[in-house]
Parts: sequence; C-alpha cells; structure tokens
Amino acid sequence: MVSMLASYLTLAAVLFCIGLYGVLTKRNAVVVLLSIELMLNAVNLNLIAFSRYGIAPSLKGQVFALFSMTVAAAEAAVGIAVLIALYRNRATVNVDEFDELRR
Amino acid sequence: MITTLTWSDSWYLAPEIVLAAFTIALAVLDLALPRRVGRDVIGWGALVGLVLAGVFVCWHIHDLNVWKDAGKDAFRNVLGGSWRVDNFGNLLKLAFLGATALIVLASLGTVRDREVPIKGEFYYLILPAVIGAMAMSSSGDMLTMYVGMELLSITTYVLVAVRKKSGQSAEAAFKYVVTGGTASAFVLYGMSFLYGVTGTTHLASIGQALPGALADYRAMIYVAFFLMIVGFALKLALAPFHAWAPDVYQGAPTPVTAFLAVVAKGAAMAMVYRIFLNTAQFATGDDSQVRDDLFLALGVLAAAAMIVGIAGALKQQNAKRLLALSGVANAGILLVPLSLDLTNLHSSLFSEFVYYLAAYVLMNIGALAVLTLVSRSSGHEQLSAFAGLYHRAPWTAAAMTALLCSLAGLPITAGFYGKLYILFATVQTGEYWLAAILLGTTVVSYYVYFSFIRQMYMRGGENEPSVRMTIPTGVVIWVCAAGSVALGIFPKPVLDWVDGLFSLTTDFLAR
Amino acid sequence: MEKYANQYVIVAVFLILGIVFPIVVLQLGRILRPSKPTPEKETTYESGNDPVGDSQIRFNVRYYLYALMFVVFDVETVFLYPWAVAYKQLGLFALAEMFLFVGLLLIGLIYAWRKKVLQWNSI
Amino acid sequence: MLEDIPVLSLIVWLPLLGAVVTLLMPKQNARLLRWTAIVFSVVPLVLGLLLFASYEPILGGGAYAEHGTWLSVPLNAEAWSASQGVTSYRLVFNYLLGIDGISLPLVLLTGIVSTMSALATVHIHKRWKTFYPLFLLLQTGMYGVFLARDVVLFFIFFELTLLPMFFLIGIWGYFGKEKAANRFLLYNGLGSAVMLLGFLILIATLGFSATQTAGGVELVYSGSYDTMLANLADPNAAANAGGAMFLSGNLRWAAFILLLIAFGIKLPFFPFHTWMLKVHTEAPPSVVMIHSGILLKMGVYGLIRFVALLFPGQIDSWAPVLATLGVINILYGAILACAQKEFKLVLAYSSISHMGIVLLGIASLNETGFEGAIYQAVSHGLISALLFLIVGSLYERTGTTRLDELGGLARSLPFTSGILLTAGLASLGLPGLSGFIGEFLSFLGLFDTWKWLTAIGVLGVLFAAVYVLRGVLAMIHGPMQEKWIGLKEARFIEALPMVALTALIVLLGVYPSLLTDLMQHGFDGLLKELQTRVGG
Amino acid sequence: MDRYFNSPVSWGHVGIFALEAIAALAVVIVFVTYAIYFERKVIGWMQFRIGPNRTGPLGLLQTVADVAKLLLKEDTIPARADKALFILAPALAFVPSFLVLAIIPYGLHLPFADLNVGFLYYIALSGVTTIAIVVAGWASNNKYALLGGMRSAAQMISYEVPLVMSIVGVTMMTGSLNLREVVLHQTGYFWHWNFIPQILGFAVFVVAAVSELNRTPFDLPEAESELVAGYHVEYSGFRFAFFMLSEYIYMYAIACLATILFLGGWNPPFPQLDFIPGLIWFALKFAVIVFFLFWIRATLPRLRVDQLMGMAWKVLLPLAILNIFLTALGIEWWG
Repeated sequence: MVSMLASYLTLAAVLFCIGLYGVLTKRNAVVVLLSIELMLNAVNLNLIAFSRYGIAPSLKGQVFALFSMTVAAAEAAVGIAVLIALYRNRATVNVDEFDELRR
Repeated sequence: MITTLTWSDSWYLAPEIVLAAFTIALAVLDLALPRRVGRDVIGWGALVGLVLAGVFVCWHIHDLNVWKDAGKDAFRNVLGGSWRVDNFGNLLKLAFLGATALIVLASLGTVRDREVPIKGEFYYLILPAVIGAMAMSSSGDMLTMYVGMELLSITTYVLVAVRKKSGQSAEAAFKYVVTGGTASAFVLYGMSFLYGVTGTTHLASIGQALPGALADYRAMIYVAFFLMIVGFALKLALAPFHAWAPDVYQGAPTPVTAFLAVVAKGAAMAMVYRIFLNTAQFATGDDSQVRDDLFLALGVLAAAAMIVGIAGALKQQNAKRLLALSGVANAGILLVPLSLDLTNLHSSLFSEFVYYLAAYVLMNIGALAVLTLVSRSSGHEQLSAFAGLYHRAPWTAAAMTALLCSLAGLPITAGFYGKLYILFATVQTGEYWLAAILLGTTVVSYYVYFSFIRQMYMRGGENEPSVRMTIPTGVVIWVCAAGSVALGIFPKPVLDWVDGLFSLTTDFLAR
Repeated sequence: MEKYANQYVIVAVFLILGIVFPIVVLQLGRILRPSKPTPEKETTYESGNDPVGDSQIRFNVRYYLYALMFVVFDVETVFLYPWAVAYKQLGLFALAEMFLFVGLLLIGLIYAWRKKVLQWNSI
Repeated sequence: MLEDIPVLSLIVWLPLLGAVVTLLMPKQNARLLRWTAIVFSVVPLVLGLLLFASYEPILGGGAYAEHGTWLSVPLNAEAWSASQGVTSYRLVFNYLLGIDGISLPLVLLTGIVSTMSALATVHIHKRWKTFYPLFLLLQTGMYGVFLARDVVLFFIFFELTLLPMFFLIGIWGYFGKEKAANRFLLYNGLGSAVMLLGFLILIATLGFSATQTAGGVELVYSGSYDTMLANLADPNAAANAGGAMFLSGNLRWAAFILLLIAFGIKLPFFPFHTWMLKVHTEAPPSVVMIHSGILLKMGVYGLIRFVALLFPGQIDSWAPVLATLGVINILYGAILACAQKEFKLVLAYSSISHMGIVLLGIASLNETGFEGAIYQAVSHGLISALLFLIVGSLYERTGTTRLDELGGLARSLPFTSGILLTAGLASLGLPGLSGFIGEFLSFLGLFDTWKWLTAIGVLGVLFAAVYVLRGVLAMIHGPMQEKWIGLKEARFIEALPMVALTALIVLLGVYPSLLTDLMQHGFDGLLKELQTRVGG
Repeated sequence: MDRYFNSPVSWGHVGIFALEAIAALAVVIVFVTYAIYFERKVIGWMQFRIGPNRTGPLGLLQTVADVAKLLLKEDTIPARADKALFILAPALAFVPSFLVLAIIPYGLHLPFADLNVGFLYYIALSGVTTIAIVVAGWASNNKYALLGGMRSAAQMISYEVPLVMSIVGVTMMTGSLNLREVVLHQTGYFWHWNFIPQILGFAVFVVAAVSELNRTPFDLPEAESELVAGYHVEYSGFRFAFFMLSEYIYMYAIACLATILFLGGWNPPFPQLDFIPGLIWFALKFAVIVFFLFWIRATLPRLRVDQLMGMAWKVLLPLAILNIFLTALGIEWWG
C-alpha cells in the first residue's frame, strides 16, 4: 500500500509541477487559468491519496478535497469572469500584452 | 460522530453571522432599489453591519474575561474545534472590522462613479471578504482556514475588478487571480502533506501528532512547511514573491487597495501565526532542527521583504505603487516577531504583532484616503499629485505628515513604537542581523516617505486645483492620523489591554 | 473495502468495451464501405453555398456567462448531496443551515436574473 | 526654590508650548510670531542660568533629576511566571531627566544659541507660521537630548530634532535645499538607526533589573542610564554573570562601535561628513546657527556620555584610533578649508577641523582632555553661531558669500566686519578668546598620552590661522567693490546677538573656570574605572 | 450475482463482467433498433400515418436496414475539418453513454456496478458527452455545426443544474445515493413510490431529462429547420450512427433512472403482485416512460432558444430548490 501512496504522490507532484510550469510560462491567459486548476487538482489527488493510503487514513482528506474542488470552481469562475472583462478591454488573451500597469 | 452546528454555537459565530446576514440583506436591497437611488445607503448599511459585528466581538472578549476570572479557560472550541473563539482571533477580528469600517467610511466620501461604477457591489462584497479574514484568524482547523482564505481571496478578486470598464482594473484583477490561485495551490499542497503526515487537519491535533511523525517523515514535514511558506509569501507579497503587488494595488480602486493592503494582508498574517505557532512550534526539546530551520526561513523572508520592498519603493513615482511596495516592507516587519525564537525572554510576539498591525492599519488607510482625495483633484496618482498640498489643503497635509512619520517610524508615532518593540525583541533574542536590516530599511524608508513630504511642502502647488474634502473621508483621515499619534503617545493602555487578553498558553497551547 | 473494488472492475470493463466497440465497428465499416473522395464531397456543407470564412470563431461571451452560472450552481449542488444523504440524522439545525445555503444560492440566482444574465440574446 | 518646580521639564517642554502658541497665532503677523518665539527661547535660557547659578558640582547635579515612569509595556510573562514567581515582566520607558557637569554647559549653549538664532530669524521671509513651531520644536528636541537620562528618551529627542531640521532646511534653504534636506535626513537617520541598535543592545543586557516586591518578583527592562551604570559596576548583575542577558565582550564591542559610528556621523567624522557641508551651505543662517552651534554638539555629548562613560575598556583600547581620527579630521578639515572659495564652506570645513579637536580631547582619556572636549564644543558652538549669524546678515545684504565676490566690506559695514574679525580670531584660537581654551585643554590632555599626535594636531591649528584669516580678510579688506558701497549696517535686532555672542566668547576666553568648575566631577566614575584598568 | 461482489477481485470476475457488459451492449443495441422503429410507428399513429411498414413484416426490419445502410455508406470528412477531433468526437460521445449503463440495477438481484455514488456517476459521465458534442461542432468547421454544438453545450449545462437538484429530494428521503437502496426504499404500495411525494421533483426531472436528451421540444442543437442538423451536420455513415446511438442510449438510461428514482424500480404497484418478476415491472414502467417521451415528441412544438434557456434557470431551478425545501420540511413534519 505504501507503494500505492508513493505513486499517487508522484503523480500529484508531476501534475503540480506541470501546472506551475504552465502558470509561469504560458502566454494564453486561459491556459494559465487551466494550469492553476491543474495545480489544485494535484492537491486534491494528494489529499485523497493520503486519506486512503496515508499514514493515518481518515475521511478528512476527502472532505478537504471536496471543499478545495468547490473553491477551485469558484476561483475559476471569477478568473474567467475577470478574463472576459479584460478581453473586452484589450481584445487579447495573451498575457504578454497585459502590461498597462507599469512599474 | 457527526458534530453539527447548534444554537449555542451560533452565539460564538455571531459576528460572522451578522456580517453574512448584512451581506445578504444589502445584496437584496441593492437589487430591489431602483437605479436612480444613490447607493450610499448600502455603504451605511455595511458600516452598521461592521459595527454590530464589532460589538459582538467585544461581547465575546467580555465573556472570555468572565471565564478567565472564574478560573476557566478563556477560549471556546466550536464545531469540533474547527472554530476557536479566543482572544487571538478576537483582537484580530477587531482590527479587521475597524480597518474595514474605516475603508467603507472613507469610500463613502470618495467613491465616485468613475472609481467604482457599481457601488452597491463594492459595499456588500467587502463584508464577505471580512468574514473570510475573520475565519482565517479564528479557525482551529486548516480546512476552515483554507475556506476563509478563499472567501477572502475570491471576493477580493471581484473587488479588484469592480471597475468593469477599466482595463487597468481588469488587468490587476487577472494578475491577482493568477497569483492568488497559485498561492492557494501552494498553501493547499503544503497542507495536504501536513495532513498526510498526521492524518488530521485540526491544528492542535497536528501539533500533537507532529513530534511522533518527525522521526519518520522528516522530509515530508519540511516539504509541507516550505510549500506553505511559499504560498503564504505569495499571498503576503513577501519578496521575492511580491512582483504582483504593485500592479494589483495600482490597478485596483483605492478603497480596495487599502483593503488588500491591510485586511487581506493582516488576515494572511494571522493565519501564518496560527498555523506556525500551533504546529511548527512543536519540536521543542531534543529535535529543534526543523523548527529552527522554519523560523529562520521566515526570518530570511521577512528580511528580504523589508529590503526589496523599500528598495523598490525608492525610485517609484506612482504613489499607489509606492505604498504597495511599502506594504511589502511592512509585511516583512509584521513577520519578524513570529520568526524570532519563542523563549523565556521573548514571549510577547503577539503584542508586537498586533500593535504593529494596528499601527499599519491606521497609517496605511489614512495615507490611501489622502491619496484618494489628492488623486481626485489632480486626476492622477503620481507622487507629483501631492505637489504643494501644503498650500492647497494645509490640514490634510499636516495629517498626511503625521501618517508618513508613522510609516517611516519616527517618534512619537504608532509606527515608531511598533518598530521599537519588534526591534527590542530581535535584540533580546540575539537576532542582530534582523535588527540591523530592520533599522537599515527604516532609514532608507525615510527617504521614500519623505518624498511625499518634499512634494507637499517644498514643491510649488499654487496653481493646482484645490482639494475638495468630504466629511466621511475627512473623518477617516483624521481618525487615522490622530490614532497614529495617540497610539504613539499612549501605547500603554493598548498594550496592557492586549497583554491582559492574550495568553500564549490559552490561545495556542490549550487544546 | 477490497470487495467494493469489484464495482469499479465492472465500470472498467464497460469502459474498455465502450472504447473497443466504436473502434471495431468503424474498422469494420472501413472494409465494407466505399471510399471515393472528391473535392466536391469534401466541401463544408452550407446549404449549397460556398462557405465564406472560417467557422472556428470565438464563442459569444454569453456562453461563458452560462458556463459561469453552471460552475457555480453545479458545484454548490455537490454540497447538497452529502447533506441530503445525511439529512435524517442531522436534525432541525441542519435544516436551518441548508435553508441558509440554498437561500444564498437563490439570491445568487435572483442577482443573475436582475442583472439580465439569464436573458439569452444570442443565437 | 528651584527644587520645588520641575525645572528640567520646564526647560524641555516650554519651547513645545511655544510651538503650540505660535500655531494659534495669525498667519501674517511675522513680528508677533517672532517675538513669541524669542520669548519662548529666552525663558529656558533663564531657567538654565538659574540652574547654573545654583549648581553645586560636588552633588553631580543630583538635586535636579526628575524621575517618572513614562511607559510601562507589559511583556507576556507566562513563560517566566510559571517557573519563578514573576508577577510583572515589563519593558519600561522612563521619563528621566537629569543634569550634571557634562550636560549643563551644553544646555546653556543651547539656550544661548537658540535665543540668538531666534533673534536672527529676521532673515526668514516666508511661511512664518510654519517656521516658528518647527523652530521651537527643534529646541525641545535639543534640550531633551542633553537632559534625558534614559536611552530611549534620549533617542526620541534625538529623532525629534530630525524632522524639524528637515523642514527648516528643505523649505527655507537656498537652491539645493531639497538635496541638503535629504542628505541630512539620510545620514542622521542612519546615525540614529545605528544608535538605536546600540541602545537596544544596552537595554537588553544592561537595562535589566529584578526587584523583589511583596507580591513576587518584578522584572523590568528599562533604558535608565543610572541602572546601566549600576549594572556595569555590579559583578553580580545579569549583564556580567553570563546567560541570556550576558553582555559578552563581542557584544560590548559591537555596542561600542555602533554608538561610536552613530555619534561620529553627527559629530561628524571624516568619511561621514558630506551631509554637513550641504547643510551648512544650503540652510538658512538662523538654522545653520543652531545646526552648527548645537546639533553637532549632540554628537560630542553622545560620544562622552554613551561611548566613553559606558565603555571605558573599549575606549581605552581604541584611544589611538580615536586620536588618529581626530587628527585626520583636523588636518582634512583645515586643508580643505584653505582651498574653499565659498565662505560658508570654509566655515563648514573648519567645523570638521574643530570637531577633530574634540575627538582628541576625548581620546586623551583624562580629565583635562574631557573638559577640553566639552569646552571646545561650547566654544565652537558660540563661535560658529556668531560666524553664521554674520554670514546670514551679509548674505541678506549682498546676495553672495563667495570670497572672490566680496571684499572691502570693512568700509561700508565697519561694525559687522569688526565682529567678524573677532569671531575669526576666536575660531583660530587666539588666546584670550574662548577658542583657545578649548584647544589648549584638549591638546594638553592628549599631550600626556600621545605626544606625536598632539604635535600633528597642533599643526592643523596653524592651518586654521591660514584659512580663517584668508577668508575673513578677503571679505573685509581687499579691493573695495563698487556695488557694496551703499550697504546698510546691521540692524539692532541683528547687532544684539552679535554683541552678546562676542561678549560670551571673550568672557569664556578670560574666565574659563566658569565652565571647568562645573565639569569637575562629571568624569569621576569614568576616570576611576580607567585608573583601575590601567593599574590592574 | 451477489456472490461475485462479495469475493475478492480475480480474472474470473473480469470475464464474467465482460460477458455482462457485452450482454448489456446487445440489449441496448436491440433496444435502440426497436426504439427507433417504435418511435416512428408511434408518431405515425399519432399523426394518422402508418409509419415504416415495408421492410420486413410490419416494417420490423426497417431500422436494421437503416443501420446496414449507415455501415455501408461512404464516410466523408470535410477537407477543412479538424481531422483528429472530428474522428474523436463520435467515440467520445458514445463511451460515456455506454459507461452509464454500468450502474443501472434492473432488479434486486440483477445489479450491475452497485456504486455508492449512484446518480452522481450518471451526471458526471453524461457531462462528458456535452464535450463530445462541442468537439464535434468545433471540429466540423461548419457554421451550423458550431452553432449547434454551442447551443447544445449551453442547453445541457443549463438543464443539468435542475436535473441534479431535482434528485436531491429523493436522496433526502432515501438517505443514500445508491440506486439499489433508492428502489428498496420504495417498497410497498405504489403511493410509496417517490413520484407521489416528490411530484414536483419528478416533474422537474422529466422536463430536464427530456432537454438533456436533446429531444423535441428541446432539440434546439439539431433543429432541422434552422441548423440543418446541428452539430452532426457534417457526419455521415457510422460516425453519425454513433451520435444517434449515444442519444438513444441516454434515452434508455434516463428512462431506467426515472423508473428507479421515481417509479419504484422493480417494485410492483401492490405488494400482492410480487409473484410477477421484478424485471417485468421494471420493463413495464420503463416502457411507459419511453412511450411518454415519444408522445411529447409527437405533440409538442419546439421551443425558442431564449424560452429554452429561460425555462431552465427561471422555472425549473427555482422549482427544484422549492422542492428541496418542501421535502426537508415534509421530512421534519412527518418523519
């Protein structure tokens, strides 16, 4: 069972890293939002794996995952809404062009 | 066993329930009111809700005091310990509620259609954000904390984007969503490991389980905490994770900027304090390696934030970005007390934190309120908008001077004492390097903040339009300025009060 | 717990069959059916007119708004289910809580309604 | 009679009261504002003189100490109370004012120079209602610095001088005023930051005291200077006994160096002096009078009070370093002063040079030297105040202070030129004037220990003759320039401070024991400590 | 059946389950074949026509012939289409529809996958088909198809919300999401069936379900009169057949679900009648539902698109929420 845990954790870590990579490098704003979801899903995987095969298995992980899914959905909703507003202003979803706020 | 909410629990949740009820009522009111009716009434409603919630918090404080006098524990676990009513939470809640009330009041005077086109939303979305902040400071469980954090984050995403027609606002909001989402992912990822190691999300239980787990799962514990640190650093805009802050603060409507700078930051800080004191403080005795590393990391982050924040602010010409970067530095300062060893000598970290937070609330909100006024009369938010403010509005200039002195940490202001206590703690615990950095950045910050003063007093401004003051904004500015000075001249009552209420053993060690 | 895995074995079997079936049938069809492509046949059908422009255009914003509504409401219902399953064991206070929860949802709906999000004005 | 009133507090807070009063006055009435400021500057001076009259050196000024707990900040005591029956664990900021032979001369100096400077504010032509409150606030800060006997209080007053100075330079200064103000703020801010770190180390180690009360043990951290001295002397104090609050050798060195740098910036030392040049050239004359006359002396005072008196061991081993620094200051200042074309800069560099002499006095580590240092500080305060007063009054008439543009002023302005010459002579250390006594005492002190350095230092004093005479003579003699013919002689309100200051300079020059008597016992403790060190 | 579930997993089980799945596939294909036939017949009768009657006795082989035709028909892929997605879409539509069948219990001892999540499983998988439809519309690179696909997506997600919510009442009464337990809870006389206490939920369920099936009067995505054929306008041959197949499988699944959730599953209307096998009762109720679906197709006109969307959000959703409230109150009142 420990090996099961390890494989889930590895998968989650890989997903998380892909997500992070996407957030940092992707130019399309929608893809960036997708990448964040990917990271959150990696976490959910982690939580559920721990709740089943963890050192001290308990249901709390699943509950946590449920909440995190909801929250992720809300976040995605707001993210998309903001992106729509931004698109209406700029007519692009390329994050490189979001540079009106200068330092 | 299923633990459900009971009627008696709802008493402990009264402040949050009140706010939620007001949110709903105001939202409905906003929908029901015809278009031509001004939305100020909703703002006043929000203010009433905040005050009412504050009254309930005070009531709780009173209750806790009564229990304490009766020899009972001065805290209550609600909902199976996922919610704690203790004075750590209560004091921070008061700070958040007060700050939000000031922001709402200030915006009642200044919010124009150009600034926030849908004012109703602005007023009633700020309330759930406060609920989130309160949840973050009052939870005993990572799950509740996380939900609170997201409640705060998501509402603030919307608030930042509330100027629908403005590309800047939307751009800021998008950046905020991306960093905020990434930050939550990091925090959550860290939490998931912590949960995996201990099998629980309840902070106190984690604290109990961790010493046992430490032997076998050391690496995972490191991973958990460092992921969380990264996440929180992103949330708090600590350097080197602060790049988003100036953009977001600049793009957001000024009242929202104030909210982000003060309440969002304070709440995240509260969460950091709770999590780290409840869990990471565990490894006393033989194996303090993990703890030392973690707190060192926090110290390094704090130092980096102070340095980078002030260095970035040095060349900043946009007043809002400047204040954002100063916020980065101030977040660093707020983190310092936590990063210090909790020893016999130094055990007043909470007083230090909360005092500086109060100071920060006052000075930042005050400064941003002045900025709103000034930028409205000048039409832009550059530093030069302040040119000759002394001639245009001498009293406002004077208030701003007091606020800036507090920001810079000059005596005798709240900012000065806040820094002094924290400095004293660093010296007490022998972290001289941190003290040196804190002092060094303070000196540089003189230059930064005095650039406002130079503009106000030493540049001509006779030709600029005069500044139109509204009563609510004026009240806020003067409350903040007077509060900054008063806290500086009489810090004792506040600190005595905080010290009397807060107790490390009850608030963090009692299960 | 181990035995419960059986249920998912069934699901897996259905999944495999569900994937295999179209592949097999389409391959079978390839053997049986004629294939005489001409450019005429491969034009896009637009009621006999020559197609103008690309059809892979951006979706109307309206669709995103519905997607948003869906995400919000559908995910909220996820919370209704655990409550519904355990409802009989929870007692009256849970009812009040859910009234609150669903009430909030309703207010969200009313909000969207008032803000004319539900007004479909696209094709 | 003086014992019955809180005379020290009055001295400190009366100017602040004056600031409030001026704030309530009408904006346009410059004369009313000015006279109010003068009155509120004179009253502390009078109180100071009363103190001076009734001061008995042997008591060490103990009669005039004022004690009070200003802030008592609770520290979370749970960790301790659990084990050791602690009932109260606090960080206390005391309101401690005191006066002794070291501070009294400087308080008097502050009074005199402030009053004179208040008279000289006739040169201020705009925004009086902002000027005078700041001016008076500055005085509160300066008195506080010299009277505070608690390090935090000292620090607060020290910082309190920063803000008004920033405004005074930045608003009423000349062309480069903003830059000068910035530089002033940054350097002094840096100095005060370094100082605060040093002080905090002191509080955390030396400021700790535990008292057994009826209820239990009361633990207190405070910045009280007397507690620190007591803890230093007591071998059983926590600071000397090891443990968490042990003032280790390294820590001692760290605090020593931090404070040295802090006050060295104010003094200023050679590499930290650039801010001062700007201030001297850009600030309005009445402000420079205060700056050069008093603010620099805060550095001297701090060096003696906190560096020398608290760290005898360290200063003992670093005396050569200090002496070397002093000699560098003297020579550097003197040589550069010779090369300047701007009279204000000549004066600025001469200040650096003179402060070098103060350093020498301190480095000598004997009573004569210390007395010389303070004497030199007071005398330089008076002289430079006088010089800048004259500079201000000349600038108002001619619009320049460049040496090559001025000349032959003696003919149109005989009185002013006469005073200028006197002041110049005092500055170069002519016997019979106060400058001589200070230099003489300092060198005399140093001569006991560092003969060669003394010799080099004296060389610097010779340079002084060159640059002072070059500067002064270029202005009052030389070819008469046409445009300066019709200049009006100094008004009464300008002449009054000139005469007063000149009189004081002469008085101190001929009657030095006026001040030296005061200082007699100020260094007893330090000297005893040094003696034991040298002996043991 | 039960004993397989109560023993550990082995390859033997997999084999048996595979046979089961193939059986299900066979049943479904037969059902679809004759459902189409039946539908045409029913509609014909209702419109005073005869319906298919040439191929085979009574036209019984009509659909078989149609399927054979589709299998033999040339498969064209438009030159401008996105080929990979175009090919993927029909399979993507079919797989979840088939997977859904894994959980439907036809009788007490004939359950397939007896999952605790039950109904949620259906919702989750049927959502995937929406993606397939959007993909089909997008990949075709045809304006009709794109509009059809987008409309279909909007419609399906809109109606999914009331659909899901309408089941909450049933879940509350049962205390479980497990479909078998839902049926067991309805044992007894027919007034114990959910459709009476949950009449509101049932109504919402039926309307939303019909819409989810993209059937008239909610067949906007393929509205022949405006969009030619909607998202599958470019599909021909067996790829087209797969869209039709999955649509009919969903019909089958929804009818089964309606039977299980609201009509007491395999329970007889009166306990006295339990000598008749449960499977028969199930089939009867199922047939009624299917007939009902054909019936409304024959009688109701198509809605306008704004009416369609408005109905989901402004009528069905509030009703579904109301149903939840009423159910909760009802349970409080009457236990």
